[in-house]
Amino acid sequence: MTDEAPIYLDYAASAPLDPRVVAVMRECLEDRELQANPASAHEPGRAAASRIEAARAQVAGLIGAPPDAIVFTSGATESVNLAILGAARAARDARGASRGPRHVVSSRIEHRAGRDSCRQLEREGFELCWLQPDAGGRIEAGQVADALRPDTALVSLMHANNETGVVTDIAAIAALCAEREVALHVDAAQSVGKLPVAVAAPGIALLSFCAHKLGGPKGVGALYLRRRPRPALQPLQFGGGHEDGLRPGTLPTHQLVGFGVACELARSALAIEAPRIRVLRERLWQALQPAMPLWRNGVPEPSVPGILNVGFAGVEGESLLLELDGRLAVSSGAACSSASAEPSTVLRALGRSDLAIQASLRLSIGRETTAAEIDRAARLLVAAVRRLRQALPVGALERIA
Amino acid sequence: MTDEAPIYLDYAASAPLDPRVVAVMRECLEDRELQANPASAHEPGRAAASRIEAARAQVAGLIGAPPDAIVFTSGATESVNLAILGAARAARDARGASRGPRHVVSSRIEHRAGRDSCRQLEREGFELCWLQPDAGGRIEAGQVADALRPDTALVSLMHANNETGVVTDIAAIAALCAEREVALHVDAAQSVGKLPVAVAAPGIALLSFCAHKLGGPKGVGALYLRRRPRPALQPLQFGGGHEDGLRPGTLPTHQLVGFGVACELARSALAIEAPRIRVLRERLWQALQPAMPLWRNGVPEPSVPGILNVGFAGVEGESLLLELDGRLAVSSGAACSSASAEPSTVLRALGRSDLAIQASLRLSIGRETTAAEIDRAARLLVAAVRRLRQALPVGALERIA
Amino acid sequence: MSADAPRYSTDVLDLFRRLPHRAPLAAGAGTVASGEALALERGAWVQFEARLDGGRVASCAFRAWGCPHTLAAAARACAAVEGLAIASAAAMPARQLAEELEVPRHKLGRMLVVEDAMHALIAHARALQSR
Amino acid sequence: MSADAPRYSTDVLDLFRRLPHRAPLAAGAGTVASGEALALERGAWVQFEARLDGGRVASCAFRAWGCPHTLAAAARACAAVEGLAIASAAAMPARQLAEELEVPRHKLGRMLVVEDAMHALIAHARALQSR
Ligand SMILES: Cc1ncc(COP(=O)(O)O)c(C=O)c1O
Ligand SMILES: Cc1ncc(COP(=O)(O)O)c(C=O)c1O
Repeated sequence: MTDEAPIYLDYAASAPLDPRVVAVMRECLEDRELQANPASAHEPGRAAASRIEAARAQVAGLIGAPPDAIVFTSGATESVNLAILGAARAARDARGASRGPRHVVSSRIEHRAGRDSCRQLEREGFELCWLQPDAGGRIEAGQVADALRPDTALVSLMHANNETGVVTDIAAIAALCAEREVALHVDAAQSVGKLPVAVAAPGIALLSFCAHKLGGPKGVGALYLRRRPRPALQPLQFGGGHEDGLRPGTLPTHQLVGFGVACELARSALAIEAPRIRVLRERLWQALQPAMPLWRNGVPEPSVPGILNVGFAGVEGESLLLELDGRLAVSSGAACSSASAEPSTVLRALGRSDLAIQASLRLSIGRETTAAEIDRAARLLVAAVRRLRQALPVGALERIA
Repeated sequence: MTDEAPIYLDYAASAPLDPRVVAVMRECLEDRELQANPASAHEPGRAAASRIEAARAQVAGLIGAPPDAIVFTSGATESVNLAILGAARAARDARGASRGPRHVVSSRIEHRAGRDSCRQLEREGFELCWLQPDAGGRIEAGQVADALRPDTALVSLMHANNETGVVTDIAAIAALCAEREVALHVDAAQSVGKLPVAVAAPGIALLSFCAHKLGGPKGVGALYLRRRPRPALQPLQFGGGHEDGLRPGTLPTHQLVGFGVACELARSALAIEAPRIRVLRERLWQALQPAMPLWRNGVPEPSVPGILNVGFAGVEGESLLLELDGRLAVSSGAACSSASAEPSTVLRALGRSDLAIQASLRLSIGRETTAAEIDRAARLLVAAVRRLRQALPVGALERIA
Repeated sequence: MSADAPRYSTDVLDLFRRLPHRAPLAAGAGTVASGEALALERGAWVQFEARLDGGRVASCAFRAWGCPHTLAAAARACAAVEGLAIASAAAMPARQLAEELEVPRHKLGRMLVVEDAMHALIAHARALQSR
Repeated sequence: MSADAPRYSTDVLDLFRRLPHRAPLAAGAGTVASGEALALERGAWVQFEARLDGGRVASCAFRAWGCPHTLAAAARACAAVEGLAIASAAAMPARQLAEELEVPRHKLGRMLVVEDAMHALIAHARALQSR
């Protein structure tokens, strides 16, 4: 990146493609032999299918799963929908005539994919228990223990929050769910490839993630499905029998091969990248101190390495973004919802006021971020905040916080 | 292609990428600026979003629709599911408490995406009318007229059949549906880009297609949604508010940009390519005559230009495919289901015996097919059929047909 | 979606970048009037102050918390009253601010905050003058 | 899925490519016996014929409609009986054919058709011999 290109601190919205992923995707796009339909029985079809199976093994490898536990989808949103709607509806219909259990446990800090899937369940007659985080953005295993009921059909929680980066103790919750024989779905879109994630723990029935948060292409994701006991799922889509009947449609070879390589690369880089990125994040937080008064949304730890959510007293979010535009690419709230203007429900759940929320930015760091970029980004941010504060009404620093 | 590469006559399963599509996808994959999340408000996010909107206009242009009538999906399978399940469920729930109309008209020759979506509707309590084709594979508008009832919620029919290439008179059926105010969904995955398809006719409420059948990438499709009156749709997936709330998930910029260019290219090539391919198909049929006794599945016209479905008396399908393997890439039955061994339900609906079905091949022709390839393919096929017939039991030519 | 439509007019961008008429007022002779309006839930808080000299608004400045359109409108409103006789000065109407600056419809409430703050300023100025 | 697993063993591919023992029998001395079995719905139809000479199966040939495994098994079954004394000749059992040729489990029924046709051939040969 030249000094002219904006500094990209929006990895949590989407990470740039790793050049090695681009290279293998190019190969797939340019090699005629690999462009057949992987469902076709002829030689080029089988060649494509065998590349897809290799990718499935790479994707599975990143979370310590066997390849046949992976169902490919169009992204984490679809994985999350398939897991939540699929598992809850299957449980409801398991005893015939919709008489199965209808209680579902989730939280107030889920990504919209999880939140809106659960809301749909409410419309379908399920009873939802929405766990409340503490002021630091944490959901505790004890809360899940208290929420479980004999008729709980599903627990669905995210591993790392996409706005604050705060991490939930999934291992403890998985143990609970295993003991109580409740299916647990984990939205791991923000943690896979950034923290060690292993589905070996028996309590995890379903786990969702996608390629574009870890250097792979947009438009492709995975749902892990425990093999034994295999959670029952009602598909969202029908036709064609691909992916064990759970997800029909022609498999996009180039996308899946890119996903596979991205997972392989993430796995081998994890031990070095995670601490490097964590150090960069704390360096950024320190370098922002001259913009005081400011605060951090969500506890610093436990967290994924790359996310820092900061609020700047007295700042108006839209003006701050325009001030930074073209120089720093960051999100106010989650990128997924930053097209809409409503304040982040996640930060609301942490108890932040709407004024504090609109004054907050999510800064997220990734594989290509350098210390020099961090320092330059901090200088830009401090200058921007200071400029906007120059003309602030008297008393605004206290009220907008 | 060199003489060593297999001749690809499986365009109906998936068409190879147009090199100009590959070029623009490469640009998206390599240009950092375009890799941001298109839902992000910052500059790179907006750059990606604006490329997507340009692609939306190209995709819409191919079917004569306004850009805002296009919802992007992960492929024709998803479009078809969203259209059928979405429209039928919305109709059922429109009058509250599941009291809306529950009658749906479809046919026995739909692609598995349509067939299995309709079967799911049956499981949900809908009443399906499955129209039967004639021996030539035709569904007539009169059949639809006879099937419509006051409580018909949806008519879903394909435009061109993926196995026989036979085309249904959608204009006539659309007129009928407009008059009776019934929503019509058209599965146009095999016709868009191959025949002129225009949604201007008021009767078409929904129309599905995808990129990979017309030289674009796998894993991306479109659903056309008439604007006025806009058909009510219940989404399959929830979360994020993308695509008018009908289809959440991060939009894959490179995929959509490739789809857009493929549509643009298909549109400008249509007038020249359609007759050229039709001529090649009839040349192939003529060149296969030395393999008599043989027959054609489905009437020759009306049809999409590129599909020829032929049966060879006395032939065993798997042996024929092995005989051709590595030299000719073709499908026995539809590629989408050729992973499964069951005989094509489409050809069964035409009244063919299972023995005749297994002796049939779908040969499909596309943009890069040359006359020389057609002649070579015909020679290979004739030789293969003759070799397998050399050791045939006495009487087999008559019984296996 | 209309990703290609510019989000801010050139005028808004220019005013936002420069923030002319930003408080504090330059030192000078005369009395200082002030006016304020706020609707935080709508996203705007504006304070105006003006130096009054010889029955006129000699200069006007703003402090504001708000989006780029709000800041630009505050600056524009200051420019509009400078030099006017206090007796006949009028606040630029919200609708006119919105039109000139191509403010999106959903932000009209913020323009009203700017207008209200200016009304308050003018009222204060008149009160000071009549004292 | 196991896209990498070869669908046909080398033996099957070789037999399918060459189709050794394909009918008709070479001209020669002696009587000709034949045997047939078919199960079209299972995907196999096999006819054997053998030239009998001096109490032995001098040569054996097949005609078949079937998948590559079926054709290969028919050829293999011919080879197995050639040279045997008619009195003690036995058809290669389906299970053995399946094992040698690495035939997938769901095709075992077709191997039984091959075995049955060979039983029929041998029975016919014995009948001819005892006449
Ligand atoms: C926690 C979480 N879940 C799900 C998603 C949805 O991912 P995708 O946009 O790939 O569907 C995201 C990212 O947007 C996320 O951060
Ligand atoms: C008529 C028809 N509809 C739907 C589809 C499904 O398309 P996709 O594989 O892109 O989901 C196909 C192709 O497989 C088709 O031929």
